[in-house]
Formats: sequence, structure tokens, C-alpha cells
Amino acid sequence: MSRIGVFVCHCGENISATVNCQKVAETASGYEGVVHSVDYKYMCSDPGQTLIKQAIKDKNLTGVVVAACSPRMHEPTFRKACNEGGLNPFMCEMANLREHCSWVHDKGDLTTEKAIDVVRTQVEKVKRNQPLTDIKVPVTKTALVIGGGIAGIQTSLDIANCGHKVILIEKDPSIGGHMSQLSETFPTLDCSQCILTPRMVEVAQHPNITLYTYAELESLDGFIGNFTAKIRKKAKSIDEKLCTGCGLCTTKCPTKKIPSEFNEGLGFRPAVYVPFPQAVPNIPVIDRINCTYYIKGKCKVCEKVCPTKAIVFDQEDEIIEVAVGAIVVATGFGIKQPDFFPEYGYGKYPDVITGMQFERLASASGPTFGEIKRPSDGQVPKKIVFIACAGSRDEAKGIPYCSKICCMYTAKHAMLYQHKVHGGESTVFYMDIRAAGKNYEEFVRRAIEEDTVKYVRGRVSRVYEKNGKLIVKGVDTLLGAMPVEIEADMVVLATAGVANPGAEELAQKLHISYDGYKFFAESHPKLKPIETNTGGIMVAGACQSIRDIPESVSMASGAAVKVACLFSQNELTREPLIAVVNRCAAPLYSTCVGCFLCQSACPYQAIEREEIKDRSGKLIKSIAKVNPGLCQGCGTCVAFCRSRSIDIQGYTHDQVYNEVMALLNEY
Amino acid sequence: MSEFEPKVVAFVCNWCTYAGADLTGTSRIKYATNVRIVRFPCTGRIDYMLLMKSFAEGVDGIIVSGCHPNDCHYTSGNFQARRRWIVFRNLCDFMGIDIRRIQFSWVSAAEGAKWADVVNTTVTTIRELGPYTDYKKVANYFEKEVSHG
Amino acid sequence: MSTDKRLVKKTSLDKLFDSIKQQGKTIFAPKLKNGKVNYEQVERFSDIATDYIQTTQSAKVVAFPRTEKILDYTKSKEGIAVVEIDLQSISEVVIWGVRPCDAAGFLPLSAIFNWDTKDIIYNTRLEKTTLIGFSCNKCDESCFCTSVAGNPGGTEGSDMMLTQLGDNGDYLAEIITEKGKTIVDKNPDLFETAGEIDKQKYLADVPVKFNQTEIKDKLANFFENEIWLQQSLRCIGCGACASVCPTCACFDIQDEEHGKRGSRVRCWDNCGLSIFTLHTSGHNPREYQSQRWRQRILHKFSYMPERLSVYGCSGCGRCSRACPVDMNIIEHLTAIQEA
Amino acid sequence: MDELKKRAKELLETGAVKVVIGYEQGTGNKTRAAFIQKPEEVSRLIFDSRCVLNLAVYLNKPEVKQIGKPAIVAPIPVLRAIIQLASENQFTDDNLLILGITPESKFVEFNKLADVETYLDQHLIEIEARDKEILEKLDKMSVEERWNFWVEELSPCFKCYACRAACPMCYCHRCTVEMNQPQWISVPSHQLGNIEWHFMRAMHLAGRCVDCNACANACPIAIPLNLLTKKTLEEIKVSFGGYKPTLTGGHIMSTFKPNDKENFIR
Repeated sequence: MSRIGVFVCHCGENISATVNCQKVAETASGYEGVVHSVDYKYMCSDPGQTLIKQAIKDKNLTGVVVAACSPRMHEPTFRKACNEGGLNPFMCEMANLREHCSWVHDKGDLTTEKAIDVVRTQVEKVKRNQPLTDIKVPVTKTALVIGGGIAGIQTSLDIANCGHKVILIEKDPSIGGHMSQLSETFPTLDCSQCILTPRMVEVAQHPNITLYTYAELESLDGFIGNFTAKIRKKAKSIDEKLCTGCGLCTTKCPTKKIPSEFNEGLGFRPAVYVPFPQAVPNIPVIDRINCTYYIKGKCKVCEKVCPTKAIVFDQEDEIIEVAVGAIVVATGFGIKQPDFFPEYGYGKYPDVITGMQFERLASASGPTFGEIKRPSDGQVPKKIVFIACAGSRDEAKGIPYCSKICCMYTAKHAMLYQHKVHGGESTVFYMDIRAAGKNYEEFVRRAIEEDTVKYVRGRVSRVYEKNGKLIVKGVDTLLGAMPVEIEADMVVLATAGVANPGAEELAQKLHISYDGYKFFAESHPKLKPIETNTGGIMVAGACQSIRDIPESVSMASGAAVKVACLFSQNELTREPLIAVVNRCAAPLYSTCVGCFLCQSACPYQAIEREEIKDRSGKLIKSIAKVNPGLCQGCGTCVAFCRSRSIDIQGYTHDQVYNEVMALLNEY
Repeated sequence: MSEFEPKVVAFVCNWCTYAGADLTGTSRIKYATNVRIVRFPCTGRIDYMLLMKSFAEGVDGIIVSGCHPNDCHYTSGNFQARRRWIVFRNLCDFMGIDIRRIQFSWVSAAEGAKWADVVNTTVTTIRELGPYTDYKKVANYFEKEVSHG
Repeated sequence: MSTDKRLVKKTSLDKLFDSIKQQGKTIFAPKLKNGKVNYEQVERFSDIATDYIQTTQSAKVVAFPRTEKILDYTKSKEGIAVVEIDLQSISEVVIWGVRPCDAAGFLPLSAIFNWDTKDIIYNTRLEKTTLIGFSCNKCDESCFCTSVAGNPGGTEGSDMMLTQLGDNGDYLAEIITEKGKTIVDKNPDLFETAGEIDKQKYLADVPVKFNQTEIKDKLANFFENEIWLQQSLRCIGCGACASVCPTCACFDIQDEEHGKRGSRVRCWDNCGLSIFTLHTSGHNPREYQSQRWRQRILHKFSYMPERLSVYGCSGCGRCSRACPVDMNIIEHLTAIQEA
Repeated sequence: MDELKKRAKELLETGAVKVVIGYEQGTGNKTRAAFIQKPEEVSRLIFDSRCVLNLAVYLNKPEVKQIGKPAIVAPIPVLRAIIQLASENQFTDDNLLILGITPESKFVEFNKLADVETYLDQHLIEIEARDKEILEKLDKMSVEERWNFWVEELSPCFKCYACRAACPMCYCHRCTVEMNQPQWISVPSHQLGNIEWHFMRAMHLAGRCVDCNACANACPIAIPLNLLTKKTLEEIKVSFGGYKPTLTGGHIMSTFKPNDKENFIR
């Protein structure tokens, strides 16, 4: 006989302001099997939890319903409390009276009625709960880090320094990411390469880190602690063991005029190339799309000049299968291509460039060796206009969010310009200046006050050419929306940061969620900003939303800690909410008829074949069996099984059926 | 007589729509009180017989909602579910079960506002359709003697 | 009472029907649907099927419906409150067009429902039922009433028996019971006096196929015989035979529960289904179809005559006609007799 | 037919099979299943248009299995059922011999299941024109009219489960209607329970039904319940490109395409 306790939480006034909690508790006390029903101000508080624990002991409860907030919020809290009170944690269910009731409805009888209904369903459900024990699975103490930007580098180093193996994969020929392209960094103006390069080298030399560049994730199977990742190592056409990185091939390659990705198209690279001089690893790749040999079938100059015979034209992509226990996704961000704004004339006017292109112009290692020269004629621009929020915060463009880093790098750009071009005039069009960060506001003030950058608050409507000059047309909202026209030699667009183009595909491979902008979704916006909803997979850096360097680095270190925590255990505890095939007495043994159609329905290949044999070893029956390590508990097989031979713990047929019955009937 | 208050049950997956409905709450977006949510791990787990039983027990409308295609927490549960829904819905229609009373939707964890909208429009539709008396008549089989023939 | 014989004009039958209808009685009569003739509630005389050997289902449905509520209950913390079925609410029914074998089927049925505890609901339903029989002027290969002590003009079980005197002829009405007499009394002008009529010559000729006493004796020591497996090899284990049988009386009790309220329901069960004897443990004493088939035959032709002194078969042949795999009971019983 | 008998005799004589499951003359105009275990009895075998029972239903019957390896007389619907059952792991080449019968009533022997599968490519399931007409008529009705149609058709069902027993695809050891925790489908037969039972059965057969009409033929009160499965067949054709029993490649309802089309999900 069930002995159920019902605990109705007021959540301060969050619930009780619209729901009559006392009435809910009173009504619940009338249900068959309910032996204890109370309401309390804060159920999740210490005294609240004590109430539950005490009632379990005093009333010998067999099940607990906590009517409070969303189970996604506090289910673990109350399950733990029940466990401490001496009740199996899975004998606790939550009725969501806050997110699904009090917060979305006005005060009134209907709202209280709904609360009562919801509590009743959980009472009927919990009566049918079964005590469950957690599943233990071993942990593979190797981490996979996807993305070799600053976040990936930081997290790899931190995990490796904790003594765990790390496999770092990077889709480009070198690690370094966007940070390696930057000139100086705000708000200190230290040289990006100078602080990044040592970290890159450390990665390459760390005994615990295996680095695969020019490599991408092919597929992922398994679950937390026990993933199997297939990595596609794209053919570099270079034998990495033989290559010494002398660079002879890159200098001799006859195809030299390929726009350099690293220099944002402002410079050129050959078909066999190292993206930048400090690349790690310092091993070139052959760009097969542009290489003459691959196009026309002859050339092979690189092969002839290579002193170590490291060129391998017929090299094939290699699939490497690795077992890993945790994954950190640090794939960074993409930049909205400015052809997105025809009104700003990008592509039409060579001197309208992006912020990242400006970084390359300002970089000592860039195509102009740090001199600010316009792409059209190499002249130093006397007048320059920076347009902040190029795409960002523009609902019409589909990017309502703030790209966060543009205010700061625009201030930096203007400042760098003023430092490099004496007597130059710089103007920044902005919507708001968002400089919340340590020394950020001071940095912007410095640009305005010391470096005399002119800030105009207003959106630019158009950029057009007139008499060889770029005319920037906008308004100054601080002057009563007065139209402004500024003549400029060069215009820099602070283009919106967006999710990487491949983000969606990767998320699907990883089975992690992503938001409407294709940024990866964290498990909880406040309390679990690093974990994803898929156990064992963390996110770090700008792949989750646009982040600057310090934030990316802290997030990366955070992710490393999450991985290290996971790896600190030899065994992992998993929720036992998995599917089970029923067993019964002979001659049936199970109601499963072994049609194995569930096998094709299971997304995790978790359904195996079990043979039931008699004592002499003769096969009686083949039935399905769920591998508890692989099953993730989606229950697709359950709804699919015609003979209802598979059930899923925590959402059994008996539980959900009676939930629905309870919802629609009086009790 | 008081105004008809539709009874609506929503069968939702834990990872997208349930979380989306949580977000509706966190965002304090109001919607009709008529809906009651039943949580499942995945739309793939949602048994069509539960929908049938709900009608039998007197609901006037049903919402079934989960993750958008490609966004399933379990990769493909929603794809499996979608196939089942296509056939289920067709068979319902063929048997004369009023499919206007079953609203299928994709509501992600980020679509709190959409959830409120799905509930409100469904409740409005059901209010217009009125109580599902056809099904209720059949479900209350003892009001009429079934004894003979 | 001694059987009163009257004559009813063919042209008066509809008036008789209307008169009964006007008395507020529910009339069940054979009706054609989807190519099958079955008892249904009939409002108009013209809806009644005339060209049929036998209805698919038997007339037992009026006294032993396939599903009937026995009681309602409400559960609470204080206990369970029960509301029994109101016997007064059971309506007066007339079954029109009952065949002699169908009417005779009520004898074994009543024997089962009264062998120990008297089944009040069944008895009340039967009391409120008037059976107007129509004797058979044709038969088919499934008919075998004459093998089980019946005959195509048998009056046993009926309240009134009509026999058509030749094709398109008038009807001989035999008034068998008080209930039958009541009908005559309400419509005296429709029932004319009848002269000497040789009813027998208007009846179908149903050949005798086997001897049921011989079969009964044989079955006493026939439990372990391979014939059960041979015969039932093609049986697919449905419950069609039991569902159409006029004498099958097995039922199940189910609680149909909706929250704290529920109804207790009696509904038919079928010994042909494997779940019929399934134990909670998973053990099934009748695991194979052959065992279930044996049970069906033994029950009707051995256990019932032994314990209730009545055979559990009236020879209507419905089971053979309804069987999707042609399990012919005459053939099987003959084989048993000859074995 | 003589060829079939000859082959059946050979198989029994050589002991290649222990039983030949075929059709024989039954009561009156009926035919029935025959289980020929002796070579001299093959003369009982017949085949004509009256032989509509789907013999595949016997392949899962324990008593039949106990006899030993069977050869089965298999017109097209039986062949389809065999392939579908094989794809559901119910048997393999080793435990079955197939004596096929073409639509022209010619005997054709199959050595392996894979050959049957190939053969069936030329005999795809086509809903008969007569049934199509009925389906169209129903489609044209209003929802209320369809509902009333089905309530009226299904109400008389007294749950003898002949439809289930005659269906080769209904081979569960314990049918869902026999489960009582929870009791998904009411045991008593009444309008609601009947509708739920027939609805669920049609759903269970979706993507598996071989359109043999055994269910409707078996129904003692002639409920046209094969219309339900025919409707799902039609829908599967429209939405997923049609159903054909295959030994491999999953199952219509347990697989999916990411681009499955629908127009009703918000």
C-alpha cells in the first residue's frame, strides 16, 4: 500500500501569489494513499528539506511528491533529500507549479485547479514508481577537444596539466584560431601573437596532448565517460613525419596568387602553404583545389624541391577512431560576411573592409607589415570611419543580439589608427558603447579623450562613392537625428559575430542542442553555462555565444575543470532511467517476440539480441535486450514495441497511463 | 450555464518543449490555464494510445510537441515520432476522429513565447470546436445499454 | 399448459409485429447487414430478414449480453460505496424469428446460470424476454439439431412457435407458454382457429449425423487422445465459435475504472483464447490449442450432461459457420464417435 | 497443380520436410488448411480462387512447429507475409520451404527467401479498385459521417479476435489487449473498447500489413476492418513511397527520412 507525502512549496510568493497552496495541500491529503500533505514557504531551503526527511521517517513514506518549481531545476535537490531521509531517490516526483502554472497564469480558481490536477498526476505516478539504483559505468580518461583556438588551446593545456590525455583536433592546418589573426588586444594593447604563440608551442610539445590539425569530427557514438569518436584527418598531401618545416616547397610553388585566408584576402599564399609563420604545427598542406597538379595532373615542383621527400600526392583522408570520456567543443565563431550589407558597399568599394581585415592591416605580420594602407591603392587613409553594429542588434537582419566584442575592438582599431597615422581623422558611428569589463570603459575613454577619436551616436544608412571619396551617410541622434555625411578614405565595418557555418552539422553529430542562431546551447543559462544537455560534452568560448579573449579563456579553464571532475572518478554514476525488456515465467520467458524492429528504431544501437536456451543449450527464443551502458532513455523503442515488451524506467506504461488517467478523472 | 472550458492535454518531450514551457514561465508569458502538461523523455516515447485514452477520458484537445527536426536530444526520436504521427493522424481522420483537436508542434527550449502561442491558439481552436461530444458519447458507453447484439 | 394451435395469416404478421411494438416492447429480429443476418433491434417489420437459415449470433444476447454492467462503485478513504444494477430497468424484450435450436439453447444456458447460485440478472432478463420462434423449413450442411435431440420444429424454449405452411403460406402458431398466450390475448383477431395441420411436412429434413449419448460415453475415457491435436491443427485459436454459440456461458468480470469511480462489468470470455486459463505465474494449464479444443468438446458433450444433465449443444451449427478456418463440429464429432 | 502435388510428395518422401501446409476441400463450398504429413495424402491438396486463408499464420503455431520443417503452399499474399515475417526474425531459409503459386495459379518453387523477395518486386501491393472506391467514398464523407460509419460498423464487434488470429502479422505471444497493467484496451466489447482495439491493431499493422484480407474474411459478422489497414497502406504510399516486404532495410515505421514531409506540425 502506498504511503505518499505531498509537499507544496510557496516558493516565497512565486507560487503562492497565484496558487492557493494551502488548498492544493488540503485537496491532496484526500487522495487515496496520501498520508501526509503540507505546504511550506521554501521547500528547497534547509528547513524545507528537513520537513521532507522528517516526514519520510515519521510517516514511513513510500513516495514523495514535491509540488514546486520545474523538475529541471530542483529534481536533483529533492531526490537527494529523499535519499537522505531514507527513501530511494527515484521514489520522488515533482509537480511543476511554478514555471508551468503560477508564473504563466493569473491568480484564480482555474490556476489553483490546474495546480491540484498536476499534483494529482504526480501522486498517481509516484505510486507506481519503482526504487531504482544508479548505473555505474567506467570512465575513459581521455578528453577530446574540438577546435584549436584560444579556448581549445587553454582547455587542452589545463586538462593535460591535470594529468589527463587530450586529443585536440583543429579543422585548419594550424591551431591558433581567430586570436592568431589579431594585431593587438584590448584593453592592454599587447600583441596577440606574442601572448598566444607560446601557448601554441606548449600544446605541440605537451606529452599529454595529441594534436590533429586539418582534422574534423566524423562521427560520435557512445555516452558520457565512454564516447567513441571518429576523426577525419584530411589529407595534407604531406608526410608529417618526414616534413621538417623548411618551407622550401612554399617558396617554390608556382601558384602564388591565392587569397590568404589568414590575411582575410588582403594578401596571397601559394597552393602549398603554412597559414602563417608561427603556425603550429609548422607543416604545410597542399590546397588541392588550387594546386596545379591536382587540377591539371602535372607540376610537382614541390615534390622536386622537397629535401625529405615528404610530399605525398596520393595521400588519402585518414579516419582515426579514438575512445574518449569527455568532449570540449571550442569551435569558435564566424563573421558575418559583409555582402550581407549591400548598403555599405562592401565588395563594391575595395576600401570598405571588415574589422578582421583591419586587424590584419594593423598587424606587424600582416600584408602591410602593420602599416594602415587602403587596399585600393596602398595609400594611407587620412580619414577613416568605423561603423559599429554592422549587422548586430538589427532584428531586420536576423541578428537581434549584441555581438559584444565590437565596441571594444572598434575603440582599439580607432586607437591603433590614431597611433599609426599621425594627423589622421577617425570617426566611430555607434549605437551604444558597451564597455562593461575590467578596464574596458577606461579604454574607450582613452580612445575618445587621449586619441581624439570622434564618436557619433547613430546608425549609418549608406556608404557610397563620390569623386573618389567614400561618403558615409548617417544620423547623429545626439544632435536630434541630424543627418551627417562624412567623407572618408576608408570604412571599417564591425561585422556581427555569428555561429560557425558548420555548427549545426557538428551539433547534430554530437547530439547537443543549439539555439536559433546556431550557437551551442548550454545546459542552464546561469548555473550550467559550460555543460551541454548531453552528458560529458562541454562548450568553451565563442561557439556558445560571442565571447572576448578573457571570457573564452576563463570558460575554457572552467570546461577543463568540468572534465577533470569527471576524470577524477573511476566509475561514473548514471541515472537508471533506461529501457528494459520484460522477463516473465516460462514458457514465455518474455513477452518479446524477437521481431527486433526496435533495433532499427534505436538511435544508440543499444538493443542487442539475447538468446534464451534450455539446460541442454537448445535455443528456445531470441529476445531483445537493452545494453544499459548505451541506452540513453529516449523511449522510442517503448512506444514502438507492439507487444509492449520494453518499458522505460521512470516513464513506464503504468506510470504515464495513470498520469493521464489522474489528469482527467476525479480521485 | 458557464462557458465551455476546453480540457487540453499536452504531451511534450523533456528536452525541448518542456524546457521551452519552463522558459515561458521564467519569462512570465501568460497563457490559457486549460492545458495540462505530461512530460516524456522524448517525443519518440509518446504512445498514440495515450492520445486515444485522453479522448476517451474526456479531453477536448491534445497538443503533442517536441524538439525541432535535427534538434532531438536523442538525435532521431522526433523523426521516428513524426513518421508515427503522419500515419496516426491519417488513420484518425479516416476513422472520423477530429484531427483538428490534435495540434502537433515543434517548440524548442528557447521558444518560450512560441509555447504560449501554441497553447493559446489550440485552446482558442478547441473553444470554437466545442466539447468533443462525439467521442464522449462513445466513451460513456454505459449510458446506453450495450447489452444486445 | 397444453399447446394451443392457431393460424396467423401471412398478411397479418406485420400487424402482429406492430402490435407488439406498440406495447412498448423492444423487438429483436434477424436483420441483414454486410451480407450477414444477425439479431438487431428492429423498428419496422419490413427490416426483418426472411431469407436465412440461421442468424450469425444466437439469441442468448438478450439474457446474457456480451457486456453488461453489474454494479457501480465509488472509492474513497472511508471505503467503497456500491450501487447495484437496478433490475427494474431491464426492458421487456421480444425476440422475433428465433429458430428452434436457438430457443432450445436457453435450456443449457439456464442450467449453467442456475446450477448453484441463481444468477438474478440472467434470470430477470430471461423472464422479461418473449421468444417468438419460427420453425425451419430449410437447413444447411452445418445444421445438426436432430443429432442433439432437437428438431426443426421443436418448441422447447419458445413462447410461441410459428411454422410457415409452405412457401408464401400462412403460419401455424403454437402457443406454448403464458407469455405466448399474452400475445394472443392482446391480438385475438390476428390468431384464427386452426384445423388439423401436419406441421411435420412443412419442416426441413435435418439428417441425424451422430449419436450424442454414444459420444458422451466415449468421451469419458478420451482425454488423452491424439485426435484433439489432429482436429485442432488448423484451429487458429480465436473465439468466434464461443461468441456465436447459444450455450456458451463463460464470462469474465472486469472493473472499468475512471479515477475513484468505476463500474463492474460482466463480459463474454472464450475458452479458445490462450489467455483464458493463463495463470498470473505465467503457467498455462491449457497451453496448446489442442487442449483448448478438447476442453470445448468435453465441456459440451461430457461435463455438462454429466453434471447438469443437459448437453451443451443445440445443434445450431453456428460455430461451424462462423469459423474462419472451417472447424466443422459435425465432422469432428462424427470422427470422435467413429474413433 | 499436379506439379505442386508431385513436388509435395517428393519432399515428404525424401523427408526434406515433415509437413506440407496447403489448402484442401472443406465443408460445402469452403476450403481449409491441410497439413499433409504422408506422401500418399498429397492428392488432398487443391488450389483455386476460394483459397484465401493466409497459411503463413500457421508458421508460428507451436503445434505446427513441433511437427518439423514445413513446406508451405504460398500464393502471393502468403509470400508477402513470409517475407515480412522473415524480416521480423521469425524464420530463416533453414526452417521453411516455399511452394509458390503465381497469380495465374502456376507452381513456382523458391529456394531461398531472397528469391521470393525478388519475385515480389513484380507483384507490388495494389489496393483493389473495388476497395479503392470504398476508401474514396469514405474520404469524401464529413468527419462526423466517417465517425458514425465506424461507430456503427465496429459496435457489433464482440471481440472474438478472429481478425487477430487469422492475421499472420499478429503473432505476439501476449497481445496488448491482454495486458492489464495498465489496461490499454477494455476487455469487454463496447463501442469505445472496440474502436480502440481496431484502431490500435491497424496502427500495429501499419507498414507490415501485406493486404491479404485475412482479417476481414475471418470476421464472423463481416466488419470491413481491412479498410483500416488499406488506408494506412495508402498513406504509407503517399508519405513514404509505399510498402513492400523486404528482408533487409528496416521497417517503414521504425525508420525515417530526415525530410519526411508533413504539413500539420507547427
